[in-house]
Amino acid sequence: MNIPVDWTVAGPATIVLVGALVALMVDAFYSRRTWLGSGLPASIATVAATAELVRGDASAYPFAFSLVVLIGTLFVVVASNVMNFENAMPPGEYHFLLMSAAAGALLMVSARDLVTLVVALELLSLPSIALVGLRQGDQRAIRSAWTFFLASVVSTAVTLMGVSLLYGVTGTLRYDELADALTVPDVPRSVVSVAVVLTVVGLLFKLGAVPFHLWIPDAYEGGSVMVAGFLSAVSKAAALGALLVLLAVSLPAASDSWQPVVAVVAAVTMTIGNIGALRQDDAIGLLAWSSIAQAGFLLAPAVAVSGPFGLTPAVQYLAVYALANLVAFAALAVLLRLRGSTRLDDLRGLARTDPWMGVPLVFATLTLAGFPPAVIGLVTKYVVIRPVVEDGHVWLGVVMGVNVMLGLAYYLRMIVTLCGRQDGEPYVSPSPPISVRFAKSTVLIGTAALIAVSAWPDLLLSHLP
Amino acid sequence: MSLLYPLLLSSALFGIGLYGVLARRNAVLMLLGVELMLNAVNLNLVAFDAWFADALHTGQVLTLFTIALAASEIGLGLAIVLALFRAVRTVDVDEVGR
Amino acid sequence: DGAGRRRPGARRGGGDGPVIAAALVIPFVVGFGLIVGRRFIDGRRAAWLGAAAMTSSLTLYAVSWEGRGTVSGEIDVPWIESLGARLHLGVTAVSWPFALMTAFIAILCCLWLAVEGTSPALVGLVLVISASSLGVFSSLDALLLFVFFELALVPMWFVIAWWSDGPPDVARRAATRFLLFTVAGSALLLVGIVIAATRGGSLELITIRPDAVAIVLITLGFAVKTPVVPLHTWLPDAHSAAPTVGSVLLASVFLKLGTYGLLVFVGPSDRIGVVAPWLAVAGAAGIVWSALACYVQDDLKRLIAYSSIGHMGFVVLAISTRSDVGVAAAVFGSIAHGLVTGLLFFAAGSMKDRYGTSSMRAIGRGLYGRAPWLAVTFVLAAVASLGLPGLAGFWGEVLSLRAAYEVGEVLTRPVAWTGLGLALLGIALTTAYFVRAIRLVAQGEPVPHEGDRDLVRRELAVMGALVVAVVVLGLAPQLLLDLFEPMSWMAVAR
Amino acid sequence: MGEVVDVVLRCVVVLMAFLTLPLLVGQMEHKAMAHMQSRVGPMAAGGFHGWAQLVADGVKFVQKESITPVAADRRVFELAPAVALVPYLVAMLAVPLGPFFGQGVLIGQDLDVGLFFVLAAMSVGVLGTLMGGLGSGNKYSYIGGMRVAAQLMSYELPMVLAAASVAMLAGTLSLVGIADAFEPWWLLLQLPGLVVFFVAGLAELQRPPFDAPLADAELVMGPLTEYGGMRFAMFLLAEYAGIVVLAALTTVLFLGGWAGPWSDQLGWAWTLLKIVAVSFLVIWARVAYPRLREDQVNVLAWKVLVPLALAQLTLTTLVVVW
Amino acid sequence: MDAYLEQYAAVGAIVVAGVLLATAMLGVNRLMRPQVASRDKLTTYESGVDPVGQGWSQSTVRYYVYAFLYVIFAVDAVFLFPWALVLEQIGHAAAVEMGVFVGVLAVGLAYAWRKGVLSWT
Repeated sequence: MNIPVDWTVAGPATIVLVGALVALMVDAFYSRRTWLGSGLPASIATVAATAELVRGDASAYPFAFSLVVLIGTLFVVVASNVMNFENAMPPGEYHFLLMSAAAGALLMVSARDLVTLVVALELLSLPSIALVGLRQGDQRAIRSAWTFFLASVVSTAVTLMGVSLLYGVTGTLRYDELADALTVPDVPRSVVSVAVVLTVVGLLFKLGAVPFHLWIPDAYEGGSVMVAGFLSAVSKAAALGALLVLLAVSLPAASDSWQPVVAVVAAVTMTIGNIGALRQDDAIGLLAWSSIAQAGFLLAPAVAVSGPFGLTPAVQYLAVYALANLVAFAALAVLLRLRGSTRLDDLRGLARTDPWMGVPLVFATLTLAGFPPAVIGLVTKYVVIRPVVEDGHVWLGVVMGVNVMLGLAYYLRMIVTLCGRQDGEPYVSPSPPISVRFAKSTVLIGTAALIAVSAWPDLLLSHLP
Repeated sequence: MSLLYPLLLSSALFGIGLYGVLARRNAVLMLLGVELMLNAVNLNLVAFDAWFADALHTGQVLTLFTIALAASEIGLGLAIVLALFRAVRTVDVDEVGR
Repeated sequence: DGAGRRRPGARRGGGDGPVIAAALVIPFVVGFGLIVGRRFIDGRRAAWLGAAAMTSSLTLYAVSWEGRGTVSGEIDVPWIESLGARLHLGVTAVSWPFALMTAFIAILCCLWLAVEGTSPALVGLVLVISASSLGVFSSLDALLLFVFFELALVPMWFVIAWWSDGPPDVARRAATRFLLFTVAGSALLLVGIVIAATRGGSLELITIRPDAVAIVLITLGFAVKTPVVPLHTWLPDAHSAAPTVGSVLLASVFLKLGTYGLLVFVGPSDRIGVVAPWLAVAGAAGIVWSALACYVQDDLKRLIAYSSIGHMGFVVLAISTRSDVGVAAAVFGSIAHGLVTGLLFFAAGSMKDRYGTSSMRAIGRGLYGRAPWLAVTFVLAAVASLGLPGLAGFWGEVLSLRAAYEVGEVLTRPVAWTGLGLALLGIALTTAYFVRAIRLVAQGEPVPHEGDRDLVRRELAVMGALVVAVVVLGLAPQLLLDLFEPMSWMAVAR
Repeated sequence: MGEVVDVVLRCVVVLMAFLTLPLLVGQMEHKAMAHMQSRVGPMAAGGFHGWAQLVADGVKFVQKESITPVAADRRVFELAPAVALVPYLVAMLAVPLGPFFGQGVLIGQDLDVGLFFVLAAMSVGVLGTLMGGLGSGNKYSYIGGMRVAAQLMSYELPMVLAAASVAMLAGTLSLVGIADAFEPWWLLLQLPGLVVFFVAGLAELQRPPFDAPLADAELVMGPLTEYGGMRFAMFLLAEYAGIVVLAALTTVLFLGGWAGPWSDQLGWAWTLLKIVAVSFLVIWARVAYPRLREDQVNVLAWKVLVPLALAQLTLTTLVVVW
Repeated sequence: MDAYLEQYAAVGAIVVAGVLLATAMLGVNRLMRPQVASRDKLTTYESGVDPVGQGWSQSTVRYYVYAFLYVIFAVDAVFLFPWALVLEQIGHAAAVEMGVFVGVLAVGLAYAWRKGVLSWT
């Protein structure tokens, strides 16, 4: 008996996992506990995995999602150097968990059966939870981790219940066979509906969609900033990828049971996220709530996933969102390190006093808001509204429009604060360590990429599937 | 054997577990609730597997994975509870919260 | 589909190269340069530089004109191929006057700022705002238009919030309210454009086909900007809080973004019937309502702001008729309002510079005696605004009334004539409040004030240019109307 | 009807074995330990070398008063001895004795996952001690209970790993299948596994030198402190039954079960002989080694046995694949 | 399926037998034992002195660490058995895969060891 291994799919994830183990071992046996020691293998593994991914011939959508995951992970790994010399953060565990979660994310978007999906979901979730609570002796982090944990395991259990019911209805867990089995006329529709909705729940949770969103602000603010960045970009990318592939490949026959759910969840998610963000005074809290709202935008094109545009709009939106969010979080991580605060009031006038951090932050925020001159943000908003409208969900399109507006309200507030005149001299750490430069460089590279795709959107749009 | 009984039992277990997670305020009991939910899933899977007489035993395979997942979840959960307990000296979630 | 995108009968613009692109790029580059390099240049020089940039832009627009039946200075290159969006620039008979007026006003704003102590950044912002507005008027692609439309907003926030001559927190609140209202509108606009583009299969402005939902969204989006009553509440505060150039740009240019948008998106649409009655009634109601509001105003800048709402009411009423006359009326009304209100705000700004306030009571009576040229300019602007024949304001109003009288293609007679009646009532009320304003400020026994000082050369130049423009347009309306007579843009477009 | 009789008969046989073999081992412990310590051990009961000593003990236990302390968690406390005892009986069901005069394999019930079944049953048995420790409401018991738990958890893994190694070699989880597949050279190949399994089994049974949970010098009697009379007797019986099951399992897994001359006829005797030999080893270990400290107990598991078991697993894998 | 279940009929029977056995032992005890009530007998044994406080207390975290390791490792060992059965059929690929699996476990153990988790502190 010979069981083939699809290395196109498994290759990158394996490399990332090896990187995780090497990082752990380096940390254990290389006694000088520097952040770089375990970070280096992690970065190398990520780069190697990216190379492997590009070399291989993965199909278009998993490729795109994997690329977002890998680049996001690399970004986080490099920017995390800002936590160097922070005694409460053990570097070995940090990188190990980060890479494990990344491997989970990679597997999740390439999953072709529900077993892999569930395992990958957990491989992503559990290290993420640990990452949030990793900062030793930090009560808030631990509490956040607990909230996150509880929400996560419950949603996983619900998903598993859904999966088991799907199995019960169809007798298979493979996506393609599932799709065929669901087209058989005599499958019990009511059970299928319940099963599908339950299955989707776990992914919606990872995505941070309402009503599974409450862990997000907690986890983002409780954990360290780059962990929040990871959750907001990589974790979301994986969840979205998995969800869309699942809906598009295996559940189109059951679309009448998930489509209304997804549409309503998307609408409610963006609205609640935006309303929550309006009340935030801390930049991280603001981004946390805004990322809930963004999850709604990511989710919305899923209603038309069987349409002519397929997964493309979501992929494109995701890529831009992830990059912008990572830039923003990395910049905030640096600022938190240098100034000890990310409250909006404390960041006032940043674009003037420290343009190398302020301008990227402004540009990233503009991108998230979809506001020129960050044309790419606007264009991707257009890109996600289009399939929704074309598929006939005009009401959802209008809700999206209203939410673009709501989002602008607080994004612009942040921008205006950043560009404003600062009232006093901010506290700035007198001698920023060299490791901060890594994070700064990622911020600048990310911003350069954002500006490039803003100037020439086709650079991104025509290269993503 | 009828498929109905294991399914009923499984639903009941799942419901009890969910109730436990949502209604209990003791962290350890919440973890127990999660365990119940996962085992309800296992029961479901095994029942379906037997019912289909699935040659590949997909259901059993997933059950194995679920067991492992449950273990790692509980491991992580207990670790968090322990850290929580060290920090605030209680496992009552209400007291821990805010 | 390249064939469908081209307008039937349109001739490719003459090969004079990327004139319009240059006309946009120059002010953008200079503007951003001034903002970034604000430490390296003094304000007066910056203002002259800005004026030069805008003059070159105006010149380029002027020379790019190739006749009314075609798209002038057209550039059409792929931009975002996956969306079918193109960098499609060019001016038509409708947009060319708007562009010229914008560039003209921008030059005057720069000149106005050519004083000691001006912030180069303010000049830069003025340039960016103007260039963005020019971009809106020059875009033939809906998405490109939207990008320019949004681009102008944040700079305007800064102009109002930071360079206000009033209390900073009031200014900031007014600026924020302005921003929120407008982005709210533009968000709806975006969805409208998406729907329209999806249904029409193209983002080309000429072929875009909004359906009923889209037309409502798009109308709402532009109605906020125009503003149409009852979406106008951001306007008086923003105008009165803004510095003089800010008020001028807001009134002369920003409001035109709204009317222009209604003209090109809503006007030609065959679904205009969905919104036309509402627009007509709201426009007409705005005329009356703003006139009543003006009558109780003491603050000169607020008064001018409210009067703008009234003028925009005429324009909206004209657009809602969807007739050839209506289009001409709307364009003329917009241009005239830009010039006249610009003049009014410059005059009010002069007074505020002198007396530190725009309260009419505080300025005091008898300005004829204290600062005769200023008083004359103000009065001229006021009578132009109330629509005195022979000045620019007259033609826009009278054409609107005619359009409403002729009912047009989509309105019913009761609606159109209700609008007509309200507009006539509004004209009477407008006359009343402007007469009151003139009496309060210009006439009466002079009470000397330490700030009394007649117009300086700079003010004289700026206002003089506007006075000339107002008089010329008033005496020779065919300069503008010839663009539409006998062949209207409506006919061109379809 | 015949099936029912068959099942009942098997159960009766297993029950008989369960009630006699542990006594045998117990008696052997009394005597062997005594002689190793230069004593003679029980001599009076029953006459010949005190052969009826354990029967007499049983009779004594039956007549003793049963006391449940007020502080105890009553139900847990009273149920614990049964939980400790029954699983070993269940485990014995699946343990094969071997061919019985050419009549096929003598076994309670051949299960296709027999190995799994027995290991699982044994783990449940430890639970009884744990319940006793935690349910007594006694500080000594509690500490002992915690030690039981730690010990159970630490040694379960190497034990399972070592067993997995054998299962892999044999390609089956059926105990009969494993014993059938035995080849003599496995003795050498599986030697580390054998050691790991045996040591881990000792620890699971909390037999000396792994009796830190009971350590009478520090914890009185650990989890059993509060027990007396019949319930204490049940714990004792469970312990010796555990020795039997462990010895049987070691025999079947690692020592070839009934492998030996004339195994078709006398296989059962070979198995019994090996079981007795292994049981003797268990007793010998008690006499020969001092008690391990609690930290040593756990360190031994994680730092010696688990790596050893993993190495054994790797070795076996290589052998199986090549 | 029924043939499969039949195997376990004996298991069920033996469990019942076990329960009966335990009941019988305790029942005989109940019939034959004396009952002499005394308050002192019912107190907790604490080396002859009056018991202090409760029998429940917090135990050290040391135990927890082992519990933790156990849960992780032992449940993963579940996978070993199905794998062990089919190893010969599948051959090298299975060996490599399990090598990876056990390797990860070994790395985890090595890490825990190196970080001093396994030392009794």
